[in-house]
Amino acid sequence: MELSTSILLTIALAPLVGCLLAGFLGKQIGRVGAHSVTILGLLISCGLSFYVLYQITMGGAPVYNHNIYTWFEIGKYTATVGFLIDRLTAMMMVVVTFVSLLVHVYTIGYMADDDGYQRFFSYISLFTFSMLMLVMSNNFLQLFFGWEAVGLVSYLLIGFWYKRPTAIFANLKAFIVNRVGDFGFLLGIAAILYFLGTLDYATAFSAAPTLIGKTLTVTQSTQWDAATVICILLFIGAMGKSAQVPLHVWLPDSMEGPTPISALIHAATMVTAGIFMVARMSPLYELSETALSFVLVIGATGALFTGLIGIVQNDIKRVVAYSTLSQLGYMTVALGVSAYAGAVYHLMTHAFFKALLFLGAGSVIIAMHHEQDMRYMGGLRKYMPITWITMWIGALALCGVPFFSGFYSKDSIIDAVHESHRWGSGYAYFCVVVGAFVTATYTFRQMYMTFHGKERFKVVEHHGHHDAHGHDDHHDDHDHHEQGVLHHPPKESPWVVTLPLILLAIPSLFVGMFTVKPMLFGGWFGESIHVQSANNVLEEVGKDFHSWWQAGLDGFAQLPFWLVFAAFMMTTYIYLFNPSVADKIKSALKPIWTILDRKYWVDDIYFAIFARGGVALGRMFWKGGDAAVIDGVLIDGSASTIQRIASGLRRVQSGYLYHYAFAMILGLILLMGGYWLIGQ
Amino acid sequence: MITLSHYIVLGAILFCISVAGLFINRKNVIVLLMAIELMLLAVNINFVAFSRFNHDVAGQVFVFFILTVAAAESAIGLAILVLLFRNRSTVNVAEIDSMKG
Amino acid sequence: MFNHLLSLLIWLPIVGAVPVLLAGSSRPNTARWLSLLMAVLTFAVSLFLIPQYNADAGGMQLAESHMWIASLNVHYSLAVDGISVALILLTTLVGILVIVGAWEVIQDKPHQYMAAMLVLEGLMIGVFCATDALLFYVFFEAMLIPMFILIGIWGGPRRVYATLKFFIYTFLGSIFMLIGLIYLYLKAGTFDLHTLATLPLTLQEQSWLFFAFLIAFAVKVPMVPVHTWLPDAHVEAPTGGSVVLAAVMLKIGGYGFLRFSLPITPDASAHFAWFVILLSLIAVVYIGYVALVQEDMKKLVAYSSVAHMGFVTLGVFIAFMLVRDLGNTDAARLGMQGAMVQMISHGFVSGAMFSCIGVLYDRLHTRLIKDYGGVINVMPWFGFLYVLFAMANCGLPGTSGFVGEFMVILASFSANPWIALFAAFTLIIGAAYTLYLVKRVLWGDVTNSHVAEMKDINGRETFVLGVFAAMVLFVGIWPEPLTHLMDSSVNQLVQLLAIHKV
Amino acid sequence: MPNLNDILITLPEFYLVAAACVLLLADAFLPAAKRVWIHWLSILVLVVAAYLVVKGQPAGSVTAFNGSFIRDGVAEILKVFALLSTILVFIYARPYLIDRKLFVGEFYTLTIFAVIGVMLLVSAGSLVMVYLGLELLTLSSYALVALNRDSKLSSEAAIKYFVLGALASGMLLYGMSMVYGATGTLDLVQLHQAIPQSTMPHLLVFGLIFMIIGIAFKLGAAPFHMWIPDVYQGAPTAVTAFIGSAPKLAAFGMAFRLLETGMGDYSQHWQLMLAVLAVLSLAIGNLVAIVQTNLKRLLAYSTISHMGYLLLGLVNAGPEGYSAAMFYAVSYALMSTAAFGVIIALSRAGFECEEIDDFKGLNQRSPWMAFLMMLALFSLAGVPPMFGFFAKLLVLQAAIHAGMMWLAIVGAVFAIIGLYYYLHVVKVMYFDKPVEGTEVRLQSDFTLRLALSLNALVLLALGLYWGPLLSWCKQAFVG
Repeated sequence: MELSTSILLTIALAPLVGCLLAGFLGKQIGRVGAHSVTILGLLISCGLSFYVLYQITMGGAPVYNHNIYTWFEIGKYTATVGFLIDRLTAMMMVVVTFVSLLVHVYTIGYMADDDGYQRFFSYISLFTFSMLMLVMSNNFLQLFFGWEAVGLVSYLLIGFWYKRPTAIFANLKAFIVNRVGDFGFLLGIAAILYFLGTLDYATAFSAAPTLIGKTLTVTQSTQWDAATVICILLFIGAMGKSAQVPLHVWLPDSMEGPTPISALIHAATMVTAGIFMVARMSPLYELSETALSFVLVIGATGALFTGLIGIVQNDIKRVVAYSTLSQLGYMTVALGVSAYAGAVYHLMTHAFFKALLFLGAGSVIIAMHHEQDMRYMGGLRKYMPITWITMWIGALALCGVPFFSGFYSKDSIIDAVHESHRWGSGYAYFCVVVGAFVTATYTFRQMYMTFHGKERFKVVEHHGHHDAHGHDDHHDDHDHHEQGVLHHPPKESPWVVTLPLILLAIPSLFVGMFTVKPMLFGGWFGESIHVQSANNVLEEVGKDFHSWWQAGLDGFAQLPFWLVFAAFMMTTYIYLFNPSVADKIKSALKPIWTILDRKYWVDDIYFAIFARGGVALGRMFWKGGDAAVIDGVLIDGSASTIQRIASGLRRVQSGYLYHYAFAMILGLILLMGGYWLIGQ
Repeated sequence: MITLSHYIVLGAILFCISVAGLFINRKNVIVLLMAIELMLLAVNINFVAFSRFNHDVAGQVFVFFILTVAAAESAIGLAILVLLFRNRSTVNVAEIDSMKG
Repeated sequence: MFNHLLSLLIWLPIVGAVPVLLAGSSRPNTARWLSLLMAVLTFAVSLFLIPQYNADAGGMQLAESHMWIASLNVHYSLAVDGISVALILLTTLVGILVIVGAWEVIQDKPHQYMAAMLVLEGLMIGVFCATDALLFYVFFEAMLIPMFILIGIWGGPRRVYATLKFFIYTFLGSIFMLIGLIYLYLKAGTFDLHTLATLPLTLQEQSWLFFAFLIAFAVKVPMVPVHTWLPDAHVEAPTGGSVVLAAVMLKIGGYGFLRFSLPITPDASAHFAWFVILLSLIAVVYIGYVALVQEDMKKLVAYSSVAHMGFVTLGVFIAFMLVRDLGNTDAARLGMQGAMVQMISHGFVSGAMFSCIGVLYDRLHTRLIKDYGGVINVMPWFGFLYVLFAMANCGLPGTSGFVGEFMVILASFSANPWIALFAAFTLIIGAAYTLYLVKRVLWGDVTNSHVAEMKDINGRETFVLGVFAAMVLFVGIWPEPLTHLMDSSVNQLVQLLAIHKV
Repeated sequence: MPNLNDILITLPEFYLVAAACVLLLADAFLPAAKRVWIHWLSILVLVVAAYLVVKGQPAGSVTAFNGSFIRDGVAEILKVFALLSTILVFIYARPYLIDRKLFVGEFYTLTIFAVIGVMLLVSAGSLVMVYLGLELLTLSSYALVALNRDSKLSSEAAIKYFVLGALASGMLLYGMSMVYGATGTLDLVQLHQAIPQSTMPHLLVFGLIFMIIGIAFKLGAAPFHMWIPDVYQGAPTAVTAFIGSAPKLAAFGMAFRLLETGMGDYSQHWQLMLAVLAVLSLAIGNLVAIVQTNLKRLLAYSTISHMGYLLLGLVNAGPEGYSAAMFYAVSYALMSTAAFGVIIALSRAGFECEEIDDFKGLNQRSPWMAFLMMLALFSLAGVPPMFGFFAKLLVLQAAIHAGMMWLAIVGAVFAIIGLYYYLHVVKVMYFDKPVEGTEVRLQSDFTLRLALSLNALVLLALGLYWGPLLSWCKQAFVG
């Protein structure tokens, strides 16, 4: 049966209502009221999302594609707001609402004693609404709306603790870097309107074949292939939103935001919007080998090199952040080889285990009293077992250890790249394989430094005024009390924190086993993803896939697993038995370590060129152009010239009669002379 | 034989003298008044000459008007001169420059 | 009433100014309430335009025409099309908001302030109604007088320089237009715009006239390089002055292009479209950078106005390219429609931004960014609205700021991708200067004791900003009513573009 | 032989002469206390004269005394407005004169004689009449300027005015003599017919040049403007107000009579000359005004520039241009009387409110006066919707129609420069804080205030509805 519009509207708007209530009536309804309304809203839309997913997959509901209202209608161009619900969308809706719901619950514990409690709930509900608008859209306009709306919320949430200078720097940076992507994205949309004359997905995709052979006149001599232009422009948008090299710089800084949103926005959902978008646009991307190769190379680069940075990080959240960058690289690589299903599948599994890792990290941070530096942790496993175990599950999933969800998604991506013959796939293969090793290295390093080894913090019981500065040091910088010194021994977090961990650990562990066959190789996505048979690498991979059990066993025999295992042995030795080696290696590989520590100097270069350069340019234009030339010379200059002439002329009026008379004679002569000259 | 042009030239010369008197003289205002009279005389010569040679009497009538007005004019001129002398106790043209610019 | 609706709209506020003025400085509150009453009445009357004007039919409606100067064949003739209606509604709404906004802020001679505002409102409505070139010119120029007074009396320290600059700059622009109009009159024997539109002119004549009009309207819009009066005027003007200036007065420049350059000199406009487009793009990029480094909030917003108005001129003149060179009338409609929406939207956004700055100024009596910081800590509600308007200013979808720019960029891509590229640059630079401003003013810890003492917005300010916010969101979320109101008129304009006079 | 008809045609003039003599006698016999009667009486006289002018106006154009006196629409309009502005001046003048102990009958009689001169000048049909009218006007003006016997400035202004005026009328006469020589007639109409047959074109053009100088001097067009600033400043403000209004109308009438009625066929010669004078006047008037600190002097320079605009109308040398120029002259007369009226209203015994700084913060002290002055200034500046704008519009249009686009553009450019100093005064009145200790005491005279308000508001009213006046002016020049 057909899905009813009202249900879909409810899914989208329930979080918005929660947001408005929590935001505008926060004072009146109080903390409990705030998190109740928002969580209620999320429960509704999450439940309905599951229902929609069920209807779409089992209930045999047809694809829903209708407009809600017309945004504008000018000539042959119309822009509307509407929903397109197919399997891809339904899956995204479930992922978004489910993770968001858990994060809402988790937040109750994490933000327990923060002043901006209501504001925070209002923000994350607003985010859920925006994200839903993005994934449920049936046209490019609404897509762009959601696209930018999530950017706005991300801006607000990164700067949530607006008193921190670092936070308000990070959110400005994030927004502007995203805008660079949106700049391309908007042009891509413009290109689509130009070539296909519509903003509606269905119409555009059905008209897509007409792009073949069309070109865009760049200069008199050069013509660019239409499809390539469109796809690359759109992908620039994805590079911004999904933090692909070279627009990745904002994501690590975004860790300035509270941990729950790092999990929700900067790991599970928003940053994957780019992946989703490219998968959604697969009919277009299939038309341009060039664009896909571009995607492939960008993704591969990100997958490996951002991962490397993760190895040298000491901030527990930043490690996860860099691993997110690298995993996004994997997804992008999958897109690049036309394995859209693989990308989206990894997106899903990643959403679960990466959210798990972030929330786990958050739980650790709570226990460590908002200490984020792993060098002051260690041996936490006996204090917080649940966090420990769940995080290990997430870690193994991330590394792609067989039978964990990550294994199925990631391995199939690696195989797909192996199968592909697209330009750049060789380089990509190298990157993703080495990436597997890198991933394992920083993951295990993180786990060991956090939970194992000996405790590198000391507990100084000192009573009395703990509550006094209890919640200040959430947002105030915590350097005013020395690092690694706790006032209580760390303890397991409350259930509102651990429950989400467990609920996320389950899918991280099992979701792969049950969904890999249909979703990856069963053509589960159906019409929503379009792959040309020539490019269909997943089909190739699927040929020697029989069952999740079989695949899991085979996994142990494959190169990626052995790389992971190597990494495991190495890190175990270094961090469990002989920590001193770490420093030896560090000093031995000083130059490399520096490069990684400075993040290849990318941020510094950007700051120098774009931030400082922009300001310098602006000052030059202002002082030089406006002030000096236009105002100084043209306006005030002419004014003062007139003044000078005037004061010169007034001297002619000397006050002497004979001068006056003489002037009249001059006039006489002037007229006569003029007559003689012209009159003749 | 004296032709019209002789009169015209004479008139022109007188006129030029009077004009010169107006802006070359830096001494006395009274000289200005005289120069003005001279100018009117130059004009009168023109009129009389023209009316003679055009056989038209109107010009000579005009001359009478001019003479009358000239009288009135010089009367007012002298009156102002007296005022001026009373206020500034000088009739030196070169010193009458309190308003300028 | 309805057959003299426009006259009523024009003269109600102007005549209404008299009793306000008579109330005198001795009875300020009488003056305030009277002027508010007048403004609300005018707004109420203007609302009748919506049912009275038939948007589907488009074209000039509600026409009135009386002989004004018989011996010159000058008529007092008024009429409106969809675009004028939209702009008039904008004007009357802003008219209320500025009077409420100035309520107790203006303590010195409030009656004169309010009266000037009302007169200004009436004259601006007149500009949007006039269909006789001379009548248009009279309103166009007469507007300067009240604005001159407003800036000069209630303005900041350098108000005299600013207001003289403003007056002479704009006068300079329009005097050449006057000469052009006289030339046209001598050819056509009338100032009636419709007749002038059908008047055949050689390309050379058109070019001269085009530049005569261009300088007049370029100064008003303002376009680079004749924009430098705007920052000064804005910085020195009282809040209400800035709001009216940005929200309505600048639009008159864009409106003038539609009423004069397009119909009267279509070929010259098409011929020089590249030039105007170039200037518009310079406005977007160059001014964007200039705005980035401003130290004065009002200056920053003023510069951003110049950049945003660049989209108006861009949208209008891109239409020429699209129609004449590519025959793509739909994209041309999109572009011009975008320009119009941008005008309305900018009216709300810039008006709101200046009102916000006014709110801050009333508390700290400084407009320098460095004197603020961490305002959000003490004024959360204000901060919320400020962020909203800032987002609208950098064209976030869902706010009105996005709609116009979106349409213009889409249209210009169809004309030439490079134009679109430079236009779209506003996404980056616009976000940069706006959010950099927000970062320095709003975020961060409270920087000084003065900020710490600031009170959050009171009911009056909430009303003003709230109305602005409502409009910004409404147009952003559902622009269809607005576009539909103007669509057929825009379409007719686009049809005009195709007509060659030579 | 003069017959009754001639008398009827010239009735207003005859009546005014008689009335003036009566006033003179009455003043001689009235005690000083009753002198206010003279005031009202002379106003009444002027009103009646205006009535006679309008009432007895024949349909077309009629002449008297063998064509030496023309009475037509042009003369009518100029006379009416000359009388009107004089009435205004009388009303403004009274408190001023009383304050300065200048409230004497001579002022009224001299002014009325000057007005008679204006009236003769504008309906002059022969060179003789032109000369007589001109002299009657100027001689009375000399005396008026010197009215304040104890003022250094007045006497200096008077002597400058006198000498230069005499020089100018001498040149005019010299030119007349040449024209007479070249054509053998003094009658303007016959002159017009005689010009084509003239055997001495160069002599004619010489005469023309000299006559143009006479006209330019009367108008105050550069470079024959030198007397204007000093006279405007030096004369008592009441007198300045008069000199600034009616004589300008007369000057236009004189120009029209001599150039059009007399030498219309030589327009190709004098058009360009007038254009040159116009440019010079615009430049000098507007530029030098910028640096003035004395308001009367500033208005003097603005007069010069306005005469430049008036010439813009004349260069058109056609009915359209003449009507535009006359319209301009009328508007200028009204504007300047208003401006000087405000100065008078603000000045009192011992305090000539004529420095621009005296107007500082006027809006605080007397908003209404400031408003009236603002109206006058914006009108002078030519900002719509004020009367002055439409006058400018018409002359610019006339110039463009005459094919002198360049001249119109020059006019436009100088209008911008001119705007600056008018705005400067507005700025002083509205934006500056008043100087402490120099509080403004308004003239309490009610008639002054009433007339002044009317005068200034008319500038606005005529700006909104000036059609009838224009068609009246146009009417005067058809046929």
